[in-house]
Amino acid sequence: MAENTRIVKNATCTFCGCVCDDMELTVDLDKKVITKAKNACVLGRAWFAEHQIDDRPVAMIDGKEAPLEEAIEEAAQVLVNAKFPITYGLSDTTCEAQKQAVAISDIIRGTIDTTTSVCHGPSGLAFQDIGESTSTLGEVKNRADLVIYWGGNPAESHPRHFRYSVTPKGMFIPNGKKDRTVVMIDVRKTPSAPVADILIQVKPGKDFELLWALRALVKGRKVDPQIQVMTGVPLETMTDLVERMKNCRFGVLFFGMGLTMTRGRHFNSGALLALATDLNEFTHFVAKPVRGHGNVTGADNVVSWQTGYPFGVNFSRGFPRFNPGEFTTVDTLTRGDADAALIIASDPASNFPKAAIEHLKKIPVISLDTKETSTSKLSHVAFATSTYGINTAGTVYRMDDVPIPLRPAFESPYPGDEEILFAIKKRVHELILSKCGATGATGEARVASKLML
Amino acid sequence: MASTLRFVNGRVYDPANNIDGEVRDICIKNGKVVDSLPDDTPSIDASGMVIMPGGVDIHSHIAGPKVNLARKLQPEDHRHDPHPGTNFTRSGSGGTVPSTFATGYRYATLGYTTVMEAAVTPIGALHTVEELHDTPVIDKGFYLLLGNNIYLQTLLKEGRHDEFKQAVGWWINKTKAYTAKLVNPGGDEPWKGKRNSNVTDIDEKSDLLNISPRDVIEAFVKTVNELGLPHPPHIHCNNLGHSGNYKTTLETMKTAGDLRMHLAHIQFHSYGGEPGKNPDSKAVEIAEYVNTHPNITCDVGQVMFGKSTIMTADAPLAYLLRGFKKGKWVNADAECESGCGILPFSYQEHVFTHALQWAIGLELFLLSEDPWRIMLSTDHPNGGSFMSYPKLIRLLMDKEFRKEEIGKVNQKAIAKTNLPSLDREYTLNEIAIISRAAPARALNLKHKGQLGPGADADITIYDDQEDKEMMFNAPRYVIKSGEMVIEDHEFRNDYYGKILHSAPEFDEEISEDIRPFFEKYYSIEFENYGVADHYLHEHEIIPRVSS
Amino acid sequence: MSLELSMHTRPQVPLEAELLGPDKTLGLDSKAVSGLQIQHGNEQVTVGDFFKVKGKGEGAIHLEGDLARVKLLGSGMTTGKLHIHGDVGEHLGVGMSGGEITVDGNAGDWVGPEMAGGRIVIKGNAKHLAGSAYRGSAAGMLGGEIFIHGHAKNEIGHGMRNGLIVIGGNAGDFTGVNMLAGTIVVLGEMGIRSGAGMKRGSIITMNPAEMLPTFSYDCIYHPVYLRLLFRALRTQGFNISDAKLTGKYQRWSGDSVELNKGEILVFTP
Amino acid sequence: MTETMILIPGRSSKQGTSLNKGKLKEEYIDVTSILEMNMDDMTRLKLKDGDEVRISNEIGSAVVRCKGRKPDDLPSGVLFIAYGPPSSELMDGDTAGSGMPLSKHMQVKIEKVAA
Repeated sequence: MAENTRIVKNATCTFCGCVCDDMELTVDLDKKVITKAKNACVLGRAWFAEHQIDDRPVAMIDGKEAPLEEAIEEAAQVLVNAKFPITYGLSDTTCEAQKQAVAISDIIRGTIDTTTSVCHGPSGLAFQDIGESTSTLGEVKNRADLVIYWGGNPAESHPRHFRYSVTPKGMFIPNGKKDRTVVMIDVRKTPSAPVADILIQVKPGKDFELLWALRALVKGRKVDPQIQVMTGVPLETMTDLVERMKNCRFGVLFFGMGLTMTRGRHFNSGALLALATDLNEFTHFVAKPVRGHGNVTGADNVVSWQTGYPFGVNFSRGFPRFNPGEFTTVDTLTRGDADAALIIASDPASNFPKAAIEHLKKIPVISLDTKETSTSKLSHVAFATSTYGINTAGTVYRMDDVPIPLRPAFESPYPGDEEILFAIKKRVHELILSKCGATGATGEARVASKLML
Repeated sequence: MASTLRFVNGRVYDPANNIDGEVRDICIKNGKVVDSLPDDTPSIDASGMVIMPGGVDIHSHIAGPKVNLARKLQPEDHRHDPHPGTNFTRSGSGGTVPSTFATGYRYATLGYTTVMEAAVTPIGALHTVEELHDTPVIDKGFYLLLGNNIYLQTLLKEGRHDEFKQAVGWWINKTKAYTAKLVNPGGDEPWKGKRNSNVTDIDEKSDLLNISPRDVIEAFVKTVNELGLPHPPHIHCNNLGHSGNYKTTLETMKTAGDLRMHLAHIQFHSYGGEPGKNPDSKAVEIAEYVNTHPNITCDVGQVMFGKSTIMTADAPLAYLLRGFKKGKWVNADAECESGCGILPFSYQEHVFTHALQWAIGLELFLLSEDPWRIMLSTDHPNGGSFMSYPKLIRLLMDKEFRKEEIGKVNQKAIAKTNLPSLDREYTLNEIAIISRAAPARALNLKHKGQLGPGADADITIYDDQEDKEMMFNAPRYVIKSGEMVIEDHEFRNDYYGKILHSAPEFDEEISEDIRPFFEKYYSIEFENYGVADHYLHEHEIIPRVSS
Repeated sequence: MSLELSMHTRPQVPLEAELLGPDKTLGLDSKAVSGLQIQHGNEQVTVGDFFKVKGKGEGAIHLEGDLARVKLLGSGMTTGKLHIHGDVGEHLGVGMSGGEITVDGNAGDWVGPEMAGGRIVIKGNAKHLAGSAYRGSAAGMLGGEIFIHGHAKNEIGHGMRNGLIVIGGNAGDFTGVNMLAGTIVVLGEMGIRSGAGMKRGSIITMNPAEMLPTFSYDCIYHPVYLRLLFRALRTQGFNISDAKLTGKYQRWSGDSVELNKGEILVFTP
Repeated sequence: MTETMILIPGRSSKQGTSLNKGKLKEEYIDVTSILEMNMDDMTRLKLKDGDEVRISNEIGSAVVRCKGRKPDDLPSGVLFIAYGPPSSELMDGDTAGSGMPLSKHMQVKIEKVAA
């Protein structure tokens, strides 16, 4: 063991939406590296091991190293002079930083969107249509005797998800997995399949039809046996599943991007939420999207409480407006609407549709990221920031909306996202006030003190 | 920042100090009301104006997990009611569940400066604190949902009353809450564990723990009084909304003996009739009990016609309401702690039940003899938005207006009540009691709800107008902690109030009793639970009161 | 004389021009119209900054130029005529209750959302969510007519409560999803999942369609009202053959997860 | 020989771990350019593990290396790839008023790239 070692207990892994908070980190404070992450999964171990201090300039303008203050000034000028500036990302940062980002968008009358829009955004739309019967993960652990995963592969995307849903012993599930029935529904046999008692393989793109048929069966309607031709699932399999769903004591439907990203999008999620709602006529049934990146759920929450809407929010008119498909980032880029972009802790240049990436290359981009990415490479102003949960404290929300505080392991020479965004916010507010000629003590005196939020 | 302010020639309503419409000066220095200021202090002329302490809302739903779910759920409700920002205030959106910024600013535009969030799960306390920080102008606190807490109920079952008390103290401290809140005690377990059923009788024992709602209520009344929390247990009785529930309400009140108890939104608990059939009004019976029992305080939970949002820890009730229209509905179970139900709702004049609920609320206001113990609330946003308070005040103050409004609603419902025969009109002094002085007293907020020297300079100044709805809709000045937030009806300043909470003494040892339970049945780490001190920023601990 | 606006400067970012409608410009001269405020991104600008204005507001308004970035034209329109000689952006005729909008080119997403009356004619194609509800609302189009001569995409008539939508070309997925009542005619081909969640209302199509498992086949017949409807549509320039006018249609009823009182009629040659 | 198949980009744990090293690092680029394919399909198309194939649609095209999966695990006609630059190339920017591009379930043409 290195000499200058520190153990951090109850630390939180912010890699995926499980946000496991039982990490025990061994930190070599001299080398600034986490040498061991007890309890972490394969993804978590890589997350902790690989986030070391890179040697990159804290700020760059057009690819050249620049002083931090200069970069903040340049970023603020770009944002204030834009007519349709967009802010995007925010899933891999703290709620504290997310608040600053919403404030910036409000002040500059821009558009704010998070990675939700290309993750469980469609489930968010479905939620607004159907609602959702849901619970925290602890209730699943304590009560769920029927656990269904649909269109997701937690073994690879959320390796420790099963510790909430499949394996644990709970208050009313004294024998753990033995007391539960696990069903896996997917188009392919994924590495998650071995955990399942029942595996149902649905034809690609036919999830909606299968869900709809199940809803009909739950409601006691007839379904033509031809359904097998359409969905690849025999009617008997469906009726068996429906009986299990109606007769369990506490059922849960977890669903992934196999629903949200395929043809049907929000209607796929909506059909699943509606199925869970329908089942409450018979028993207690909940549903839950298996959310992705670390704090994407926090982004949803912060943007919602500050604006009233979860993502895809535009402030052009001086108040929030919500319209996915209009104010979401893939759309503002693909249509060529955006004339500047502030990208925080995400990398659209590497996973967005090609047309969106092409537009991103044409406009001034300001990026904040812990690593060099395709987005930071095409940025006009690029900030290097420290990593949340490893270097930076703050709050993150688990996929079931439970907030968890972070316990950083070691200090980074780089500032956190919150710090940089706060500086940008302060500066854009000053610039906006001088632009619209506002003077007087009230406004300006408040900038420093009370716009802290 | 103006550290001194003086208003002269205004008519002051400060019931806590027995000032009923006297013309006198109000002086403010460093955020507090003071006796006097040097003669050369500039004055603001408040002739023709009415000065009251800032409003105090004792029961509202403004922040936390369920509120945010309700916000996210209803873009259609926000869309038609945007809340634009200014150079120094943030923008937001309105509707029945406004964004945090809009909530704070809108309360301020009605002259309210203190608001209590009435139902927070312990696991959601941190989320609530985060939202409250983003709720401007007002001071705020929250009540902690403990009435269906499985650990606490297990202690009761085992007869470990001292541990029960220590654990309640632990939870209040751990989450920075104000007091304990009980919602449909005993109802969660059948909802979550017995196929969405519910408890229907205050003496019905649960299969699991062999305790009844009455056992839970009794334990909390005793414990909260012993702990000296500034506000007694805040109780949402069993059988909310059900015909015949007034009996449960009476039994609940009796359980208190002569100890302090606050009943939330009592209107929803004052129904006669047979379960499952149409209700009638038992406002007379409920008001009679409250009138004769000075240990009881309550807020009304008035229903106002129009759009509302049902959001409640009473999950079975929300599901029942969902059954009428089968529209969108949210259920959200919090592990070991609570249930929750949310749905958009609308109260309509022509609907029998809605009209009856509206009338019963008004009856309760008008039949209650002691305004210090019946407080103004709509159980925002359940009975309607807090934005409808000015209209409600006019209904109470103006019997001609009330008569007109009674004429517009379902007359069969009105026939089931005594409302048409009630001629009482609230005075400005009584309005000042039910909307500020009484809630501040019930909360033991000694520096609020009054304008004596040393009081917090949370002050609202209205133009005196004949139409009380107009008057209470748009105060001319609102001062928060001595800062002029609204001047001439316009925001002049942004301000962020503090979090008000309790810190009762308790035996730290109890955490070692809670820990094993927690580690077994919760899904987060014990050390990461609750609200750490650094999350509080500006806050004030409200001292213990002796019972 | 009507009001004529031609675009002289292309907007760099979306232009929101909800004031440009025949009713809101009624009685205004060209100078007054030029001075009307519209929104260019986050800036307030005037109509004159982007359009050359001729004529007077007398109930008809013509717009010319590349209007693909211009949103919210004809918002809340109650009367008069709005003619767009070219393409147009999103939210055309949102919530309109009367009058007529004609677009010679293509339209963006959300044509006539939550409209209550009047008529919108798109000679080219439209995109997604024509005649639909906005997110979170249960009710979309409340009345009036939307005629799209080209193709349209997903969620046509989402939550539609009343009125008529006719698509000359193909429709995307989820045509008439969650519709409460009203009529949708698709002369081309429909995508998948038509009528999902519909309570009442009619969807009529001329080509074979994939039915959801919650729709059941009733019969084959000739609904008399179709003849009347199609005759009227012919006068609107829709090409409907005699065979379709007088032919037989399969009737499917659904959606059985809802009221099951909706119908999908499929032309059967 | 060209065939039309359904491409399902998704997440894999290898992609997840390599992402932490950096998305511009070789390992990530490598992980995101391997196309999983039904073995029977591969045999039919005369492909073996490591062969380069071009996948394309009306939006764009990408060249990736293929790797066989048992027919039980991956049905015939379905392709799997970890999210990354190649999947972006094929993604349509039209979100159908939802904000979400169709990122899974894309119809693509697949053909062998001559060595």
